[in-house]
Amino acid sequence: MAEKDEKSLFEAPPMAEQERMVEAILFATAEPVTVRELEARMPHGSDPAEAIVHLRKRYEGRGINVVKVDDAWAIRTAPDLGFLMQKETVEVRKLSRAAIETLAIVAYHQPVTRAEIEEIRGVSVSRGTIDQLIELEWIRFGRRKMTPGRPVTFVVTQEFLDHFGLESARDLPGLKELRAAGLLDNRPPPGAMLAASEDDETEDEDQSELF
Amino acid sequence: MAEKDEKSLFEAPPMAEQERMVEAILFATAEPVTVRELEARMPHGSDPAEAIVHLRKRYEGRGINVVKVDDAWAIRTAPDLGFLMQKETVEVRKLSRAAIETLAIVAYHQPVTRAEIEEIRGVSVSRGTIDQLIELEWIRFGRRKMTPGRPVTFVVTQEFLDHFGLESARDLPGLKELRAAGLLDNRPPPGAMLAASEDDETEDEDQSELF
Amino acid sequence: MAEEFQEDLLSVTDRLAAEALIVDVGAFEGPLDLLLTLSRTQKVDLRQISILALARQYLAFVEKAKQLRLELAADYLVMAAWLAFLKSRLLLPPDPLAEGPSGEELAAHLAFQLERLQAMREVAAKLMARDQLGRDFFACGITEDVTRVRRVTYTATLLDLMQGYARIRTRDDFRPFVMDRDAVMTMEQALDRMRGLIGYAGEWTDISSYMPDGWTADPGRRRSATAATFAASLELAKEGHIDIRQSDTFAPIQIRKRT
Repeated sequence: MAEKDEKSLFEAPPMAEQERMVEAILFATAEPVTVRELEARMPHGSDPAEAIVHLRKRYEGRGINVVKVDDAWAIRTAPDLGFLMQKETVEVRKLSRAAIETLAIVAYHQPVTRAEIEEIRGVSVSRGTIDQLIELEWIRFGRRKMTPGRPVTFVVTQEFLDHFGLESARDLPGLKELRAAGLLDNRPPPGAMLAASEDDETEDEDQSELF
Repeated sequence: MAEKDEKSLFEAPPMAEQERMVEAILFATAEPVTVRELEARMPHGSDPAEAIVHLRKRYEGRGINVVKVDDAWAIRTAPDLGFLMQKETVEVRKLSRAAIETLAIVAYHQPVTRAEIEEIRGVSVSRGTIDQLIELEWIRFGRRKMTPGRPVTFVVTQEFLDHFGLESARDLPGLKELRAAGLLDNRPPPGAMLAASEDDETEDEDQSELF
Repeated sequence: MAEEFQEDLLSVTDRLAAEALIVDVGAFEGPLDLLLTLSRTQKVDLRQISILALARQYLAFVEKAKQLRLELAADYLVMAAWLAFLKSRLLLPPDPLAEGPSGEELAAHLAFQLERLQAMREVAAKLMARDQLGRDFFACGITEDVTRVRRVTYTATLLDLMQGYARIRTRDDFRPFVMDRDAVMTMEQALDRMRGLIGYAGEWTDISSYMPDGWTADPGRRRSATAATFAASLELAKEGHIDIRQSDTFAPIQIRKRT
């Protein structure tokens, strides 16, 4: 008797019930929720990954959809209905051309150092551009590069993916074509020897202090 | 001809489409929405009242329901799933300046003793500040230092790294990089530029070491 | 003969194009941006662009700016010097004994840089044209209304953390705002100094000999003084006071008074 009780205590709820739970949690959370978080919040033994598969199907073609963001899930309105939502639209701060290009370079070349961003744009990254993108939570610091000086790198965030409706950074528009064309290669200028690249590093680091 | 065009221009979308629209509006709007408001936002000739009837039926028994609030409509999580929402109701407060500074010192100098934190901050660290950071699971006790008295040290935790989106504490930007990103406005004292940049280098390499 | 004729033809159209560009030189984000705009006038795929023609166009632009007595930032002049060098490398038959990368290699890299910048601009536009959260699609409007458990937690952002650390580590440095010019030589300072000295420079002299005393020992000061002296030399050359030459990449830069 006691054994049976204990068993039922740990038995996972039926899949239909799990689906309801996932639906409620995703609805109530503005940020995307990972499967691991779902697991932690649902009764023991639940399989949120499978529940999501069902739920996603259920919302196909509806006014709101279940979308994947990185390794997490969220409910978002269907993009074709945006015109109904004028009232809800929050005015997004206009980004400068420099900020937009810097953001794109981080997204497509990540992890990327400040010096690499400057090399691609051909101008120095102004103070505040990086700051603004960090504040928007669209980029963050990544691993340090294993090159002389061990410079910090930048990568894009889950918020960035969520904002632009991307499942992962692999879904960036035109990424495959750019890679195929070799435009994402880190191609050093001809004749740049190891010594020269080391020089470059220090130069780039100190630039803001010199001028 | 013109009349016919005009008519088709104002023809209401099919009911299934109207249902999608109501679904998206109710989902994205913070306040409950009245039928009159829905009417104003949807294409001319729409019948939101009927769409709501369909929508309400569709969500019967689901994890989220269409509910009536006064004379308006809203989507809410099913009442029986409230137990899943407990996590959403945490009140979030900004960490105090003393706590942030203490946390920053631990992150940049770990493992670090309490005396060392006080030396860097220039003021004594209150017991409560350390306790708070430990309770948040952002810092924990590290190894004892091999110095007289064998004082305990503090280090940051995996939770800390997760919260701040860092892969390791070594990825934290150094002073020079903070300055380059425009996060640090004052310049180094005269003549200290070179010495400082050399310092930074060692700091980056030996972040764990106190200087 | 034919080559010469064509060069003249090119430079006429180049000059016209340059004149149009000069009107809004402020709109360019530096030499690479300008080069990319210039390359569009060739109306070909960026992969088939003629770097030689582009170098001519750019030099025509700088020439025109000079004639109009327009102030061009130093990096535009540095790029002009580099392109002039590249042009000569591309026109001369390759010297098998010459060290360093060939003109073709340098040109190919510049073409790559232009193509890459162009590609980044295109994808940036594509990115911003995507449906965006809070503009085209939306998250749930309410934050959950269930209030059963209230737990207070504290939060901070990475920015708070870094600013906090920066605050402590620089507290000792803090004082009323003054410009620290101790280890930094401005172009104006170098210009003042060189104007006084240039009268004596009848013969070709290495510009390193114009470096002020006390600025050569410390690497930081030497670097700043070198940059300032070089920029000042370009300025003096632009004003027509001096001639400037360099025999090869990384060879000493020499100047003399223009007579």
